Amino acid sequence: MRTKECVAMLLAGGEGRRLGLLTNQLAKPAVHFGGKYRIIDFTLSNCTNSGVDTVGVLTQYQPLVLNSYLGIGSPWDLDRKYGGVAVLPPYQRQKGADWYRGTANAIYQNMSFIEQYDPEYVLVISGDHIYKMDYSLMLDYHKQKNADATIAVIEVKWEEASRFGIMATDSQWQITEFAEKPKKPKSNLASMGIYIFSWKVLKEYLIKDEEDQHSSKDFGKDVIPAMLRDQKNLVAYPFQGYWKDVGTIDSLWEANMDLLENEPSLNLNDKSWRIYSQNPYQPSMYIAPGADVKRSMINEGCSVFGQVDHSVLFYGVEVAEDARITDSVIMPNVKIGKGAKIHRSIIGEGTIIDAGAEVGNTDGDITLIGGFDHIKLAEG
Amino acid sequence: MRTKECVAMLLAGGEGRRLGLLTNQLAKPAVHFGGKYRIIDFTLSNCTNSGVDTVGVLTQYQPLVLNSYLGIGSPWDLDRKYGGVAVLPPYQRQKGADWYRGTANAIYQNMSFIEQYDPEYVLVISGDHIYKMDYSLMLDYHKQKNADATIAVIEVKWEEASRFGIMATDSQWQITEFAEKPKKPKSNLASMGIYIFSWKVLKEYLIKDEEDQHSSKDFGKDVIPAMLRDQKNLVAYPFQGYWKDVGTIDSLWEANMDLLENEPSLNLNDKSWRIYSQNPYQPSMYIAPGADVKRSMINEGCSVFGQVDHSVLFYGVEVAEDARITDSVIMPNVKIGKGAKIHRSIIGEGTIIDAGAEVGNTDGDITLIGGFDHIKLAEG
Amino acid sequence: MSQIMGVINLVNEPDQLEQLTNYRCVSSVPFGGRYRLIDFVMSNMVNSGIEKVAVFAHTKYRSLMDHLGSGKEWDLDRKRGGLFILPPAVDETRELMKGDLYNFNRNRDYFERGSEQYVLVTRSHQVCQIDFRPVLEQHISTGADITMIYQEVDSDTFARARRIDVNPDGRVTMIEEYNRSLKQSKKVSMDMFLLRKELLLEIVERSLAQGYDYFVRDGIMKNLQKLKVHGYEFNGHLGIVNTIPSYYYNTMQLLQPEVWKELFLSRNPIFTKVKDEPPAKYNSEALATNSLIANGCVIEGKVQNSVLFRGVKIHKGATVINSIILQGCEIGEHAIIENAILDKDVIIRPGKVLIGDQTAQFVADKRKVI
Amino acid sequence: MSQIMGVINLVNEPDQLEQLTNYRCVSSVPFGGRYRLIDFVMSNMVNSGIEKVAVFAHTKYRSLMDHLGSGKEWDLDRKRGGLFILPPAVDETRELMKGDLYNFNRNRDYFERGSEQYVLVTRSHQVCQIDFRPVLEQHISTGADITMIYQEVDSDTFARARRIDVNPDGRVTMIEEYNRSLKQSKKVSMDMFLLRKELLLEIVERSLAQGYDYFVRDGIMKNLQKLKVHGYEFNGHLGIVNTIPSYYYNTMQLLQPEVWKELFLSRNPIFTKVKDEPPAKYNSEALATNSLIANGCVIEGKVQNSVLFRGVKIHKGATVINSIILQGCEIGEHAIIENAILDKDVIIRPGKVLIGDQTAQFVADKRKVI
Repeated sequence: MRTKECVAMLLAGGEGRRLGLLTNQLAKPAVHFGGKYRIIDFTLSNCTNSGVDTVGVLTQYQPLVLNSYLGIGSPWDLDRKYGGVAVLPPYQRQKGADWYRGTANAIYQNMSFIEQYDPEYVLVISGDHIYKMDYSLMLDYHKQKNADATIAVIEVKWEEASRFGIMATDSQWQITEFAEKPKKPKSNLASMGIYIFSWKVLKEYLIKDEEDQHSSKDFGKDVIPAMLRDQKNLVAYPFQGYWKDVGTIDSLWEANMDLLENEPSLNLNDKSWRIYSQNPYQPSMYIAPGADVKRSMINEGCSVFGQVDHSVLFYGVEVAEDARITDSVIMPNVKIGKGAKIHRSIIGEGTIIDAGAEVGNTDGDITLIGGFDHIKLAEG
Repeated sequence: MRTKECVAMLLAGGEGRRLGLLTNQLAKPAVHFGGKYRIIDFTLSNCTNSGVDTVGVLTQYQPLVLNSYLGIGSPWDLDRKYGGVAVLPPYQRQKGADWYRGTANAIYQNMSFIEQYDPEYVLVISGDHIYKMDYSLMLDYHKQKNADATIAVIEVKWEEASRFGIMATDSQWQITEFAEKPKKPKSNLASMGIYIFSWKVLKEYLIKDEEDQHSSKDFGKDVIPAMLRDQKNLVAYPFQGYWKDVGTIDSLWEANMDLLENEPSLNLNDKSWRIYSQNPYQPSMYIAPGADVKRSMINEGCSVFGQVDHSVLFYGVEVAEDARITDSVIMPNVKIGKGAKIHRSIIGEGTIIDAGAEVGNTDGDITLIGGFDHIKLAEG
Repeated sequence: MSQIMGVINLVNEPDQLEQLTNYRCVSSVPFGGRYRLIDFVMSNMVNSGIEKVAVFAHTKYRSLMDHLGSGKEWDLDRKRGGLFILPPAVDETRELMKGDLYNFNRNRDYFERGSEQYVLVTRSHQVCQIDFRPVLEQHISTGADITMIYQEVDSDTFARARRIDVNPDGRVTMIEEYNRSLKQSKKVSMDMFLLRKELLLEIVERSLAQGYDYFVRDGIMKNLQKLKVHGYEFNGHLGIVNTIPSYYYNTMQLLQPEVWKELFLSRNPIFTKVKDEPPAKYNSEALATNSLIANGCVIEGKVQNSVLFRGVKIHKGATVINSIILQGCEIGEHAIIENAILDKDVIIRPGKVLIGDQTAQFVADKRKVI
Repeated sequence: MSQIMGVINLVNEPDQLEQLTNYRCVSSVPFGGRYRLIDFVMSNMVNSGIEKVAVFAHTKYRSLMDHLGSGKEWDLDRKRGGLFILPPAVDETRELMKGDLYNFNRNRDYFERGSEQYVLVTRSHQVCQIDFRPVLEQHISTGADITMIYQEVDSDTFARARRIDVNPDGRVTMIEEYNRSLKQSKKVSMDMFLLRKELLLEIVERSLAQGYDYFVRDGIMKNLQKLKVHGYEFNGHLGIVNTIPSYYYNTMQLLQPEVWKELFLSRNPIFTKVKDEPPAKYNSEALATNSLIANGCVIEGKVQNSVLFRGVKIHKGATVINSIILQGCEIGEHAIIENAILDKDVIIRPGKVLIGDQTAQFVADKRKVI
């Protein structure tokens, strides 16, 4: 059989506890984003646009929606005869059964999947960041630097640095230190959770790490530090551009609002780097006489009779007359009654907001309403 | 969304211990059969030929080969926009994670998969039998009998009856007794492991069974007996035709040999009931001058220079000059050297038999050689 | 399994769509913001459980082939059954001039191979949501030889369509040629015929043997005495689209929320080819009312009583009123477009003013730069 | 991403395949037990990393469309790139008579949209396993304007092919018309040309402007002085198949194990449309030697030096020698077939004897009952 130069392993097992109600029935990578997408669309589209056509998706938590969403990868042009998308849940072997016990263990358990393609490089990515990146350029860089591992990094604000894996590098971008969520960060170069490994080296470390009783089987906490200790050639790949971890309600809301700029820094209309997604059957959106829509993104299948300002509406949302929506994210098939008011909120899929009801405040914290809820008019 | 009248749940989790080396790396339903097929092809083809286009496949043991084999079901025309094949591995919920603890528990854990189609009936089948059956006729029968559950039955030899779930019925085929592997069978009507349930009734019993601490969560041992105790309307659906459980080496070998009759009772050339399968890229088979092939089935991609009698050859098998194969099943890509002799054997995928080597005996037990083995010429 | 096989007959489909069919056939004319005309009848067939559909293509069908592909979007990329695009045999060019029965005859194979008992023969230019299952039920219960679907209309359809007369027993007593005596009957044929396969093949054979080669004119109209032809009345929303006025009128009909809902939000979706466009984007100066807006649009100006297809860009200060703007058009800053139909990828330069009339729209050819 | 876009040019493809192309074009003639001729060049392109392939269809391409479908079997059902089947614009029937450059011109769109720098223009009737990547390497290193692939042959090819002369520097100095002076050169053009996209479009434009409309004859042969045309010598097994003798000769070549292995068992598979046939079945009286047998066959009689396509049934006592039996044929009991080519679904009644000559095979039309 033919080999693949580079195979991607996409970690999509995250429960995403900090997204609260949104991840009740859903793995985090399957959470809706940007009026049309799910978070994982961005990483998958990056793969296909970068020419990486073999992607193992490691699932564990609530995978039903994600599995059926991924299918064989047709929406991302990843339904390949050889390669393409493969969903990799934990499974039983003759020796027994194991759930994935950390990111490194998840890859370890699927070594036979990787080996069947006999790749030279393995790209490890996760399904919970919003960004556009050409992994083929990073691979070129990895080869040119003759690296054992390359980690994509981005400059973050100093005050936020302690939330990330932080790297210190020399002037050649060689990594000299790696600290997972340091209290006193030595730099503001944060790991984006995107790794390219030379497969031979990674395989060796995965096997070692698996044998280590004390390891938590995590890339950031165990595998990378071990490589650093052994003075492997680890280099940082500096990335400029939009990148956002949407792991909290606030950051999810913010990332949605970022799209509403007149010239957003994440351009979804770029035909040379399309973001692919499953397209449900929806007609064009209908804007009624008397409706007013500004600074917003609205998907097909919506009908708007009221006002929408600075908001993101997913497919099938109905906004009745005199309703007013500001600074909000409205997920698929939400019905908003006459005169209802919604401010600074994220409304989960399929929820019904009765006529006259009010949700959220014009300032302060973001209000989150879960999916398939029913918000009634407050009495009195 | 539209509903589906009948959803099929295909139990494909079996480890198949009695198939020994063949199921080392492979779930039993993925074992090769009939020169071209895997065992599960028969059940899946029955589904598509019966108009059942929604099939949940419950996997647990070594699912990698099976998952990638199933894909989205295109070979069986089960790649449907709505419905089609879905692979259902065990998964983690917010409450925790569970492996499947029996056939009934496997269905229980996937109730939400079934409910999304709002079906009236659920067809429960397993992926380890070889037969052709029109489930739509069984469904008609189920409706006509106004049954809560219908179990397909077949007459087996009396001496074998104690290996099966045995039913006693009245003259109207109403089931009066069900005994799992009885020592003294009261009838020779064996359950084929094919059930149609009215979903409402099954759901109720699955929930009850799940709560029962003493249940082994098995259809034959727990759910059916419980229904019988409650005097639910259970009927037997008598089936005539070829049906074989290929759970042992002997029965797997026998079922392969059954295909070699001049007029086999399982006709694979029937255009109105095709058995679908993934088709690897292989050229037509080549028969050399001097070769002799009789009473055999040979797949594409084979080249035969020697003698083949009463045997089944999968794709890519090479038989060198003067080699002689009798009464054997040769799985994909086996290479058989000059003058080698193979009798009454099953040779696993990719194995190499050196020139002059001998495998198996002309009578007695079936010899099993596992996959990717190398049989050398015995010394002296 | 369905007992019906579908035939979408594009041979000599009535076409007065002028520039819109310069480079495409009627069936592939874009309609309703993101569809092509054929999507409606294709989806109606699939939603009625029909699993085998043949498209008898005739001329200018390259964009149609691209649109339909393998039939995947309609779930018709099947091993058994599914979609069959049957082009004419172009090596015999004289045959292109012949009537549709000639094509039916060349495709006897398609009919003979299927196990379905009935054939539904339709055109591609009827915009509606129709379930063909009750039509079959009526067909069986009346014992008709042929059941044809019609609608009683109140006003002018603006389209080319045949009027018919139906007697109180439901039997069709007259079918007229296109628009010959427009006001005689309010009943308009929807050009959809259900009949047994054997009867269809018999009609094909008998008509051709006599030198006649048009299905409706020769096969049915001439045999109204001999054949029991029944009418099936369809009461839902109907748009017959084969002239520029009917194209404009029926597009504007979609701006009525009840029409939009009936056509698009029923439990039966209208399927079409997928495009990967982001949601429509409205900036701070957007002013859009009473319009249909598809994904990929960027609205920085004013849009009123209009239908915008995918990927249309309305620049700042531009105004679009009472217009249909097809995929990929760009309206420059401060341009004014009124009562217009712009075909795909038209570019309007900043400041241009194009104003048509309500009864005679301004039509711009594909890829024109104005 | 590949730098090459492929064009399989079926316009006026040389065709002397007689009955075999009565109902199909050269590219869709069945070959080698389970393939169609076009499978070879399609697979070669895909195996060389080419991700965008256009088929310029011309006439009788219905079975070709059915065979290629969405391109899925060649992994060419892609969102970006993939397979494009481009039929001629049949509404202008005079255009069918024109040369291929005219078609190239009508499809400028296809060329212009791609980001690929190079175009590989081929025919569909060359049976071989060729990697086009080294061709591109040589093309770049020699700085040629056009690189054409050829083979030096020892014997007669039995096919229509152009002979060429190549000077010691690798430059092509002469290209002759088909078979005009057969023995002058042993170098045979494989009708595969690699060139920059811009140059191709320039050739198209310039030639058409001068009233010339054949790519090889007018665009290349007439410009051998002006353009730097280099030859790329291909050394693998080659079968040029466009006459009945070449069809028979090249099919029989497949019975040499080394040819069969080179074509079919290399790491690069020849892809084709999938059929769900069971493995071939040999009963107790089967006697088969030196033959290629496809799945779905049932052998109860004698088969020798022959190629059987899918689903062929050889009944008891029947004998098939030195013959090519296409898909679905049935040879009745005790019939004798020798030196014959039977097209698809031919039925030979029991006891019939059909014997052709080694140099003039008996050819039976599709679906004939003898």
